[in-house]
Amino acid sequence: MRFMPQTDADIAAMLRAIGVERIDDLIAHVPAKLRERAAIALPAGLAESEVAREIAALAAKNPGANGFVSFLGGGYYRHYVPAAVRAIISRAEFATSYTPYQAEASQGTTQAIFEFQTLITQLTGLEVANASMYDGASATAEAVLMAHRISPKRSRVALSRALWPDYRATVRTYLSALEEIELVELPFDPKTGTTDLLSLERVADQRLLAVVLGYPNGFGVIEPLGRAAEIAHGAGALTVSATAEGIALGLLKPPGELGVDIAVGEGQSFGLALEFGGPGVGFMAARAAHVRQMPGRLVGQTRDREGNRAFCLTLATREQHIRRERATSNICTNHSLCALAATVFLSLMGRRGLRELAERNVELAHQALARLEAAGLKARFTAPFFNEFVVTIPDAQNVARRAEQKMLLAGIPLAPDYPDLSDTLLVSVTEMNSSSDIERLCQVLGRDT
Amino acid sequence: MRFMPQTDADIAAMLRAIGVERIDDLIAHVPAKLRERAAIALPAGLAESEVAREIAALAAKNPGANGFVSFLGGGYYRHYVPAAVRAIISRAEFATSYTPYQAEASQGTTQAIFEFQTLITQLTGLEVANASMYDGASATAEAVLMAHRISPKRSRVALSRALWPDYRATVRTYLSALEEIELVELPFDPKTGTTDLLSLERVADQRLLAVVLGYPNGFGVIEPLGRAAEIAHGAGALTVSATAEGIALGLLKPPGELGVDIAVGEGQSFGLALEFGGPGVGFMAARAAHVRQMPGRLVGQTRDREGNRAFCLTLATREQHIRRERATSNICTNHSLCALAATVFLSLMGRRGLRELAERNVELAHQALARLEAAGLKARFTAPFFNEFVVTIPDAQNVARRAEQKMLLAGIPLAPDYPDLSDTLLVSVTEMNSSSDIERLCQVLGRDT
Amino acid sequence: MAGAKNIKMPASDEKHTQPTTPAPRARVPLIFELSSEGRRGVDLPAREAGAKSGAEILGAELCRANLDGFPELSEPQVMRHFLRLSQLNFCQATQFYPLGSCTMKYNPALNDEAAGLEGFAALHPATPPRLAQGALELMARMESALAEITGMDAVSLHPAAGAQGELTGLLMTRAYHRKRGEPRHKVIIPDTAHGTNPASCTLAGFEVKVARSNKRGFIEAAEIRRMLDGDVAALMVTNPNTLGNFEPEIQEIADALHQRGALLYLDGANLNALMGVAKPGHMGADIVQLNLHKTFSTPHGGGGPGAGPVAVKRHLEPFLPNPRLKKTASGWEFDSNRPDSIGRLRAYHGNFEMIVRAYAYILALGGEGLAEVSRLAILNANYVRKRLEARYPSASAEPSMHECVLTHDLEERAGVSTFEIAKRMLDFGIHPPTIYFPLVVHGALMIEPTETESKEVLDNFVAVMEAIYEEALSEPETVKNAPNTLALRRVDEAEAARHPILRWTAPGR
Amino acid sequence: MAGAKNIKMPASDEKHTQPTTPAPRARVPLIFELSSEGRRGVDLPAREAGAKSGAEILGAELCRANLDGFPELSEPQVMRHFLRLSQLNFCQATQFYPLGSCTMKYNPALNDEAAGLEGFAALHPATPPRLAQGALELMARMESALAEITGMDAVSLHPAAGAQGELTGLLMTRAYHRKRGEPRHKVIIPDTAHGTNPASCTLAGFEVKVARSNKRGFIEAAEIRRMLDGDVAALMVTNPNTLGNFEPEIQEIADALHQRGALLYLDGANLNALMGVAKPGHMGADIVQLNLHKTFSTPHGGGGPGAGPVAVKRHLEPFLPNPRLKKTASGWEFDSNRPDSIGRLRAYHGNFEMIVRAYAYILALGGEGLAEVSRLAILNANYVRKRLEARYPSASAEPSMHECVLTHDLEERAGVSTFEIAKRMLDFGIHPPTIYFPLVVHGALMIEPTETESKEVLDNFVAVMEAIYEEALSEPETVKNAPNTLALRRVDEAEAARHPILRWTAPGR
Ligand SMILES: Cc1ncc(COP(=O)(O)O)c(C=O)c1O
Ligand SMILES: Cc1ncc(COP(=O)(O)O)c(C=O)c1O
Repeated sequence: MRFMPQTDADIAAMLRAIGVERIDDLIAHVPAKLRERAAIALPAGLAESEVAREIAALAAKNPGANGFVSFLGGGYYRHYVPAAVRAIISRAEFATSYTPYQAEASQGTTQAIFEFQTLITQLTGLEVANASMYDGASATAEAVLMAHRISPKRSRVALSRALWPDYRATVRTYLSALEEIELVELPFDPKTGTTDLLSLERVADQRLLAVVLGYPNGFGVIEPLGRAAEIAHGAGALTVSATAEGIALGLLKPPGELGVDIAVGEGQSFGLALEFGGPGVGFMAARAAHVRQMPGRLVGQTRDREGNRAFCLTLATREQHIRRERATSNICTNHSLCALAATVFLSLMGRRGLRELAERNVELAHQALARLEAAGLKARFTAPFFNEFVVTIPDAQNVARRAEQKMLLAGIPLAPDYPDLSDTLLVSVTEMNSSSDIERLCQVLGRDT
Repeated sequence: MRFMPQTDADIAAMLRAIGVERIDDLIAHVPAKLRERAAIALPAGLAESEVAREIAALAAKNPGANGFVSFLGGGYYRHYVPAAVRAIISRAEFATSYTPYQAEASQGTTQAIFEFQTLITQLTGLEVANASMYDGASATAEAVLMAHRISPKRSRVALSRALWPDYRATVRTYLSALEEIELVELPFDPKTGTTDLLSLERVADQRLLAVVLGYPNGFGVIEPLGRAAEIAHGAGALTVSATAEGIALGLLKPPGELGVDIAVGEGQSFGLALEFGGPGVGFMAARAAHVRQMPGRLVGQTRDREGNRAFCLTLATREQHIRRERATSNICTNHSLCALAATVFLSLMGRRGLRELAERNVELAHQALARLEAAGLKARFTAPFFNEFVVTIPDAQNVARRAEQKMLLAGIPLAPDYPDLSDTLLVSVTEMNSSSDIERLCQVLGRDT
Repeated sequence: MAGAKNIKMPASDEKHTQPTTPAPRARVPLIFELSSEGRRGVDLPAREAGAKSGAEILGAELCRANLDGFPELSEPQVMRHFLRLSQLNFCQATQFYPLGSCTMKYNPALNDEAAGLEGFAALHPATPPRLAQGALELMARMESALAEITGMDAVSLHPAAGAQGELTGLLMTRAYHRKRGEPRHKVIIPDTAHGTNPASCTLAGFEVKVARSNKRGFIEAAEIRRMLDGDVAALMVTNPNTLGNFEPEIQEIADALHQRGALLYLDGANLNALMGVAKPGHMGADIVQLNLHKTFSTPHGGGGPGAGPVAVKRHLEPFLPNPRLKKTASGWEFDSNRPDSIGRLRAYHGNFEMIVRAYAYILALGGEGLAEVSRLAILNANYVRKRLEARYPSASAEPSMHECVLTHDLEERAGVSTFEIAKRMLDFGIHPPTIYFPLVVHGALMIEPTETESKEVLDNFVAVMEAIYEEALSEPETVKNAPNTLALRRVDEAEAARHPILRWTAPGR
Repeated sequence: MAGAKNIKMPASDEKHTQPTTPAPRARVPLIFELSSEGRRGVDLPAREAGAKSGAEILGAELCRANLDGFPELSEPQVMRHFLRLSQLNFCQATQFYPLGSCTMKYNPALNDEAAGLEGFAALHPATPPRLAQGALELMARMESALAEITGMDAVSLHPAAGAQGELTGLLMTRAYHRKRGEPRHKVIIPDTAHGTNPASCTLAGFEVKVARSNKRGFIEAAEIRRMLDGDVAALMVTNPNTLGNFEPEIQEIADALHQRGALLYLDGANLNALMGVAKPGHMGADIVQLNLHKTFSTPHGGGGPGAGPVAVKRHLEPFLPNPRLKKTASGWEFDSNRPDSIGRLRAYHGNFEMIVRAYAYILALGGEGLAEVSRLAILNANYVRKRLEARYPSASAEPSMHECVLTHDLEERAGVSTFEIAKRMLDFGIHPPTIYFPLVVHGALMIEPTETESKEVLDNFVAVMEAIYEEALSEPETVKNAPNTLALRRVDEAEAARHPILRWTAPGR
């Protein structure tokens, strides 16, 4: 078999060395009742060429990936991925190694993580960042758990309803086991699309553990993060910001500067392919004072015996393999290769490039909205937005479906998640959309209204 | 600009160090008349995303590459390329190094070439092989020139007319400068499709330098190479075999065993993509006695100062950079990375795999012919063939064109190159063709006749 | 390089060994140190003239000043930087990497290409399912393949990794008991368990009860029965256990649990031992999580991404995370309308890219091929164990499955620790096994060769291990100072923890 | 490693240098030595039952016994073998590689992906042009871009490499004169010429006449005029010449040639100096070949494949190789019906894959970007030359273009040769320049940094060169014994030539 190098002669020699006659003898101790039923009823193995053909046929059955003009966003964003990112993450040395337990044999991975951690602190304006989380949603949940470890006596978490539905659901699931914690949802202002800070004020008392806001939020809207943090801090609570569109951090004030204590987010925009939604890469940054409550791996700088700079996993006493049931998290395998992709992407973009990209996204999204308005549609919210916005459009779900016939993925109908936003479409515009794409969107949606 | 790292400050510092004010000062000595007109009237540079889109649009305008069932061969063959081949040849260490002039820093390249040379000697049954040539056609031409160096007093080259037209044309071009050499074409037997050996006998005298036969030939037919070599040797001439379908050597008697002196061929079947016909990779093997007349680079085994096995370029005194106008060839850059691909491919196939693949090709091609015959078509030739054969089909060119409408590339009409084979199609069947492909071929061609 | 002169490599038979000398390499500056103002690694398409800039549109109060300290490099520099970094790593593709419990097997080259196909790579997760039927069908086929392999009834591909799979399973356990109207609060875990198991229990709100393994390293049905009370929600166990041994009483234990209304959670990270040998479902498992990055060959990526599907018996199906695949008349759909579901643990539909790779792997091997995988993984582990027996005895007398846990007396005889032995292996170009795990074994070396390694590689490994043993006795300093031949000498991990430096800061700031 | 203790690396400023220590690595067995009977690296799809085997169909007399000695390995082994081999190479992507005359510039990552697109990779060369219009259009656009860049009238993408481009051009020269009814037999070549030039002349049936360059290293119009007679078919010259200097009398020389009915063949391998600076067409060139693997950034592949298009003036167009692109009403076609064509030099349509890459490069840079390439290449070369001037003076007092040729007095002062200096560079992780070329320069070091290298890399190179110079004086043995830090010590090339071993043979055969 092509993946297994043992020849018949090898097997015979090995069995001889072990002192048994058949491989079966090595598993004879497994209860016969189990062995007898263990055959796997799957078709015979295929040649590589056949596997390739089979998978290509499945890939071809996803017309949505190909030829459609798309304005889908909603937590996953269409950005150009430079070829250099793929060239680097496909290096066997990165792709086929594992968690850098042996520092001396893993300086490639550890240094890249150290660079990732640094980039995330620069983007978020905070002091420490970890080596990666699974995705933005689970990172948000972990941030809430971290806040709970920081303030174990507090019991209420205020979650903005303008956070992406998947993020809210994930926080809910992670918190479901902590019966002592109460989750309250903060409504959003139906006019502006920002989180209703008056209702935050109402819950901002000494029970309040943390408030969680999107930045931008699930409507693409830029939350008044600074004001929210002020309110939370006033009550001694922590502020968590969650960013699904990482490119926004190239332009917006960094969460740390606005008083945020834990900034988490999704790094998929930093050089990861869409891949039907996974893997993404969660990031998390916080104040240095809270580092020991952080979940996930951390790489630190140190020296080798001869004084050379070196990098290694550190502060592992927070982690499951040391701390077991008292660990800050159960995370073990994280999303290291995705963090590497992000590191390469951000290094390529650089200081100017990332900002320019962010500005371009803002520009195109606002252009698109202006043209849609000219075509008779209405923005649902008034607050400033980044590269995503909500338009009001009667019968949005059917409109979106009809647009598909014209090879257009016009946006995500919000109704399934927000019954109160039934006639709306969440439209995301990135640098991948040309003016003619926008024209097409306006024609199709404009005609339909 | 993204490929150039010089900042304005760098440029200023460098100019200062050089002692000039502007880059223009460095080229002031170039005649002004030239400089003034040197501007390049091409559009402004594009972002990577734009380049990607532009090239993808051109790639998409080649429907022949996609979705068609194909029976095209004619010197370039459709074989499955294992993904491991691509994974290896895309390694920067292989792809972005150059000719291994510095042995100590090129053991990867030199060892792989040594392995390639060995594999080619094993396939051809000869003693020495070079590091690669451009392609099968130019390797054939170089083989004739090599034969000429071996027997400088002889003046006639007999070329089988059953050799691929491109190969014959290439030999003709390479020989056009050598006015002393006469090229004669040996007819093929119109019944069997093999080279007419009686006409070889007629020219086999002391003027005969070499005879060149395809193996298999341009009709897919397996030439009586042993007999041809006997006749040539009888006259003191050399025999050159040219193989465009390298897979055949996994099954057929090796040319060296049949008396061939120089075996050349095209290695495209060994793991190279079709790429509209380039790059392929020429190979060349010969008897040890003739090594100093060989064109191209050679890698040899040696030792380093501490006695470790090492590899390096050797016998360079044959080459242009040492021998200049008396070199055995002008070849410098050859097709090293393609030779590496072939080395990986052949290593993966291995002893059994390559033979099995060859057998499978024979089997499928014969199956296809049998079914075509059942559908009323006729094989044009009677001699044994490998994976390619000629069928007689009235109005072949129009038939082929009509087949395209049915997403079928039925074969190559031979008429443009062989007016005497006007009603024929050269059909190549490989492991890439399923039974249902063959069925489709029979349906379409059968219906048309 | 000091110490380099001490190195004696074991004599090795040229024909039968992979090369063993490791690859010392250079240090590489940080990307920030290569930066220079004004460089760029990407260009954006030209802007339409006259449009307002993003900062103008949003207004200065929303915008940051700049990205201080962010690197500025050209594309060739970025490429060279990361390629050089890559050269500092050991990896499975180039080295023997018998990291126990991690199943570092060969990652087929095709699978990376499969995952990168346009039809997957460019597929947005919010694409309406009717335009993504290929992806949904692939997921559905993968679910049923995993169900067949494990002998379970239903599978969710949702979790991002093994540990998230564990959390998923434990939250389902919780939900299951609540739904039955008897919330339970404790989970039993053997003392040999992987660290993620207790951590996941805590995260799922359970109290961990540690079951002592017996002298043979096994958990006994008697012990479990003793610990079982109406508050025990489940037993969470790895089988083969972390000693690499098959738990002989697993079925009896399952019965005991089920009798008391508790569930058996089987940590399936060690499934590489079980395919075609014994199905978790038949052992009585109610829940299993699988690590696609282990048994199913998706690359480990320097620490992920992986994927941790969960498989369950029918009675737990309603609790599986959202969304579920559902077959409708018009094709595959996602269904989130499932009142008993524990909800979601991440955005969208799972680590789809890993699922594509793992599915390609399953297609390549087929049912019999997967069984052969486990058989050869078991053969390899037992061969290594036997060959090393004299110097590194097995921590357990029981038969090994796909990995073996060895120990040694070098600490006592020569003052040489397992840690130092591991570092010395680096000099021979071998990635060390997992060490000091399971915790119950003194100075453990947990060796998992996997089935994709040849006998020659194992023989070379044995020769290296023997050489290190002798060396530890004859010249212990060479071992204690290792690594001696890499770009770096021993890295000071204690210092890193004492004075954490967790990011680069511009000099002078 | 003996000698390793001698190594002193030059002090380097952490912020501003790329790492310089080279990467010693292990030796790797030959693939044949890793083989074992019965292994396989590929599986074929299952055969239909009952069919005759290929050997049965053809009969034993046509078939070989077996493939003796052919390797047998599994896929993981093949992968590991070649990955380990790769680790033994220096390459442009990871190292400074200033190999003069070879233009080792950065190869953009996108271009590899572009060339691998299904629409190209799966396009059979016999595909009817109507089904391959994208490929033909790309070729047509490439032809006109190269014509614009060089100031020539017509381009053929046919030749596989620079040397084949030379042969093509010279055969056209031959055909041109014959067509005019005056066959000519001599080609003038300067003594500084690249080896392929004289070799190509011979191959094209010309007698080589060597023109002496003057004291400044230039060919003089006067000298050419002196040599010109009615039998001179052409002058073949590189500009900038192999000293990296622009030939000042090139136009005058062209005029002299044309007056006598001879042609000017310009070897365009050095075009990286000329874009936006001076066009070969304006210099009076009748024929130029271009090396896409140099100026246009297609990767060098360890020695190819490259591509060597030829560009000509209108009067030579009829002689260009077959086939030519032709625009028809129904789109692009190939035209081979051209009676004056020299014919073809290879099968099918050129090294298309390289053409795709080079076209992507041209699109990325545009006209102004290409001009900037040459300007910065010139800046880099002059900077290195100036910085090294004190120890390694330029072989010529003339201004350098994109490369500089240096020399030194270490042979006399310390008995240290250029060859040894080059080997010592390897210890610092730098690929040496081209050495001993051009032949007219004593102990030449021909340095072509290219535009894609940063000032920091050049500064580090200068520091290394200075250090080697001092070291050659203070401890010459370190230099003479180099390399000292690589996996191998100095390789014995003389031995290889004395006792050629050109293939592996099974032990005992
Ligand atoms: C036995 C065992 N269980 C659980 C895990 C956790 O899996 P993951 O790292 O994918 O979260 C691992 C792997 O690290 C393991 O070895
Ligand atoms: C000046 C010069 N001319 C011609 C050539 C030959 O080009 P190629 O190696 O592509 O055949 C080279 C490169 O090696 C060169 O440097």
